[in-house]
Amino acid sequence: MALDKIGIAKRIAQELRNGWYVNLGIGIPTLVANYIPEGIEVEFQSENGVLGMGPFPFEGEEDADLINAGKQTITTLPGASFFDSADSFAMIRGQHVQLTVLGAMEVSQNGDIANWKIPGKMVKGMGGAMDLVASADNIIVAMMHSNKAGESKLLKNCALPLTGVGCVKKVVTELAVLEIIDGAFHLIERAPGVSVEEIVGKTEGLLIVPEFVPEMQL
Amino acid sequence: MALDKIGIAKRIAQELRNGWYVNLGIGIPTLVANYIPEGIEVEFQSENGVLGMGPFPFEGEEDADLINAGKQTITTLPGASFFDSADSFAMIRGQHVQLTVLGAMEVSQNGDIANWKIPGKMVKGMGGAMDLVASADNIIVAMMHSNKAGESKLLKNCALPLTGVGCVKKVVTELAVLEIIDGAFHLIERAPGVSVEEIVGKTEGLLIVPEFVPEMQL
Amino acid sequence: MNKAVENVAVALDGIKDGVTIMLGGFGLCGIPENSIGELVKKGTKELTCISNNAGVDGFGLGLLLETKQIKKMISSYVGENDEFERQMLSGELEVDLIPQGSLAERCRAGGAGIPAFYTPAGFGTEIAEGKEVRIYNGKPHILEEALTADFAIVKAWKGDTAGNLVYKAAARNFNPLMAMAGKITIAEVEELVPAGSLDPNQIHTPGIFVQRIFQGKAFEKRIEQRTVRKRD
Amino acid sequence: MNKAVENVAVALDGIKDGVTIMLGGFGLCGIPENSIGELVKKGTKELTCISNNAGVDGFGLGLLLETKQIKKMISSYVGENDEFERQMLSGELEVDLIPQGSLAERCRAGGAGIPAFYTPAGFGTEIAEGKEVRIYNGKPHILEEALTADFAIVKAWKGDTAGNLVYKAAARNFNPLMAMAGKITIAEVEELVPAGSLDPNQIHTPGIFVQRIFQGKAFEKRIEQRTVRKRD
Repeated sequence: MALDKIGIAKRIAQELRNGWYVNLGIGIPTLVANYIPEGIEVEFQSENGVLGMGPFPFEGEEDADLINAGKQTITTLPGASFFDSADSFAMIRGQHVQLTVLGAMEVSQNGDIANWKIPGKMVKGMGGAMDLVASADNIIVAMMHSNKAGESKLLKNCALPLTGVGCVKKVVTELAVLEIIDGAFHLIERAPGVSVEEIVGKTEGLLIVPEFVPEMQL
Repeated sequence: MALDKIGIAKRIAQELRNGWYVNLGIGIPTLVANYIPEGIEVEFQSENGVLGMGPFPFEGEEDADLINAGKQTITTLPGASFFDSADSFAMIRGQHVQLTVLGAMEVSQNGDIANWKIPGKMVKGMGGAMDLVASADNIIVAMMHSNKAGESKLLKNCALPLTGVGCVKKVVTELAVLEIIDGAFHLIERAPGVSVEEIVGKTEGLLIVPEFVPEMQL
Repeated sequence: MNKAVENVAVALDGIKDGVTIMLGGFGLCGIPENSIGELVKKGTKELTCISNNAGVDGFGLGLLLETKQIKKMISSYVGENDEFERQMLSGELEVDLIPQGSLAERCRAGGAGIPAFYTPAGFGTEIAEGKEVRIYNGKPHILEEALTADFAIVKAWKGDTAGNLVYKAAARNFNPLMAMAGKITIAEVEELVPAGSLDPNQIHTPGIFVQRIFQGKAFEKRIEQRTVRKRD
Repeated sequence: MNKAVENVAVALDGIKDGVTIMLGGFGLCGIPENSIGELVKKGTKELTCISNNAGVDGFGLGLLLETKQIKKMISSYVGENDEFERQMLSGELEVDLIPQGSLAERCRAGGAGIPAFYTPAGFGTEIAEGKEVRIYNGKPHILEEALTADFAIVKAWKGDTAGNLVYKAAARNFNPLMAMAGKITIAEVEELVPAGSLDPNQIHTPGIFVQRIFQGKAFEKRIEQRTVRKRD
């Protein structure tokens, strides 16, 4: 059965390693913070200038001056710090953040990503995404395998304007975990009960399928 | 009579304007702070990371963590702030400091300055001087008219390795105030009792002397 | 040096049609509300605004969009504003979108006398079109130039009469960088105190970067995404 | 994330002959005294040290010069040290002198992923030899590249176990910039407190830049130029 958003978040949370600083994008990536594996300590960076983000505040305790990059009210944990946007992107560009998780509209088989613009239709802007994908060594994309029209989002080449080139290392969808190596998607795991055939059918880009594809352990 | 160091400092202090941020180099320039004209409010920046420097501390109140760029113990005035060296030179390079006063070994008629190195003999380093002279719009050099060997320090061309090119606007020596305009020293004022002939004799670079050269008012 | 002015009207003196203004804030957090209100009142037109976001419909820079006082926006993310999208897609509004980190660094560079720098952000995208590319550490970087503005308007939590500013939590964001980059920098603060009241060790923006400072009359501090959890 | 280590010996683990080390401080103000002492004890050789100054005879980096552990110094001003001058003029010591503002900015750039930037400092001097020149705003600028180091050793006033640092007064200087630029950054602090004890709004170096932190055993804090005035 295909995963829901929480399933995707749970699977990505398994990628966290002790001591990492992690930047989570808006949407599914934000949910990853709720499923940190036991014994793993990480700290979350929000590019608007917060390190050490905690959970949402209790009702009535929201502070308009304390938000994350998704403009949501948040709290901080002991050891947190605030800083300006230049220092924040110094952390990101300077590769002090070990993992970036973000959403995408399209990912190509060589790791290109498009997630900021649909010409003539939707132009929200790239925000911090271009800095994040150009800088991070370790980028995981969390997204649905297909768009609302049913078309694959894992492509030979991105059709939409790019956010970054050759930067995505891993993609986690409702169907599969895929690694991008040498210009191809490599199928690493499939969602419980999802067939390899379904994944093959919904992946437009070059997909390398090993003999045995284990199911995700969630 | 030629000025002493205090005289030079007093004359330079007359150049201060209300509301200016000022960086004073080591030596004579430091003395300028003691002779701020009545009614003029300025704030002193020290490139090691202090804005709002005050007088030296009272005996017994020295703080090893509170020094100026000359490594002297200092105090701060109300409204002071501390910052790192990058922010400090952001202030300097970004032209937020309105006046820089510094010493020199040589100044040329086109405003070149040399003050950091005597090849094979003395290599202390440039410290912040190269940033200061390359950035400031308004640079006054405070120095003796001649070196210890009796040679003019106001030259056609600097012989020593340069600190900056075409940047000095004004020179105040024990004998005179000179402006540098279009590749020549212009004699603006002479020290009380000092003759124009003495200044001419001790200036190697091109010197423009107007018909009337007023005495400094100290 | 006393930089305190009486009110927002005096603080914004000299802001004329056609000028470029940087405005601090991220989303609606840390934006100079009082100054934006005054700009609406003044009716200053043909503005070029440099701000990470463009407010929302009915608040923040959204107010200046409604009155069509903005000719051009330079931002990184503008997705929260229908009127903005309408004006942009119809061509009424010029828009220059810049990666957020490059926007921050370009403002800092403008204030720091660094005219240009290399960054990896945007390489291979339409942002890099026409920009110089150079390889450093085996990775392509593009050359980005500094940004400055005729006026920078920032919002701080506390400020003193010498212009020193302290921001609160995530309301810091772009404010310190834009304060550096304005030819004239205007600070609106929640609390204005005499010089000497703030700890010199804990100043976020040294007064040298600020030309005028005033205490804002009222701060609504609207929350864009109120997210809470229930008590167990 | 607990980054606290027991003592200076553990903190300096892995510093081997031939590595490049950034050391914070301006003059003798804000230098990592305990770590310098430990480096002398370890006897690590062939070091390249990036530090604004080179200490004085008998204190600070002067100690490492006496024992000839330093192969190369990268500094802006080294005028307070006779042994330094002797080694430099005799050719025993390699020296790279860099304008102070460029040194600061190059460290920051190294930590911020900015591989190179333009600055006016040094144009027309021997510092500019071999460097690219470009005109911006009618003024020549030279291209300077980022600096990084295998280790950065910084000294702070207070620090917490998460690596957050607060500096005191003018002892801040190069410390925050070098903290950003070290592949491994080691912080020695006067007072180490539990995470959560410091105000998140008043952190000078966020913990993300620090890998190891320890409380120094003793700080002499020698004063280089004791200047005082008499009470009236």
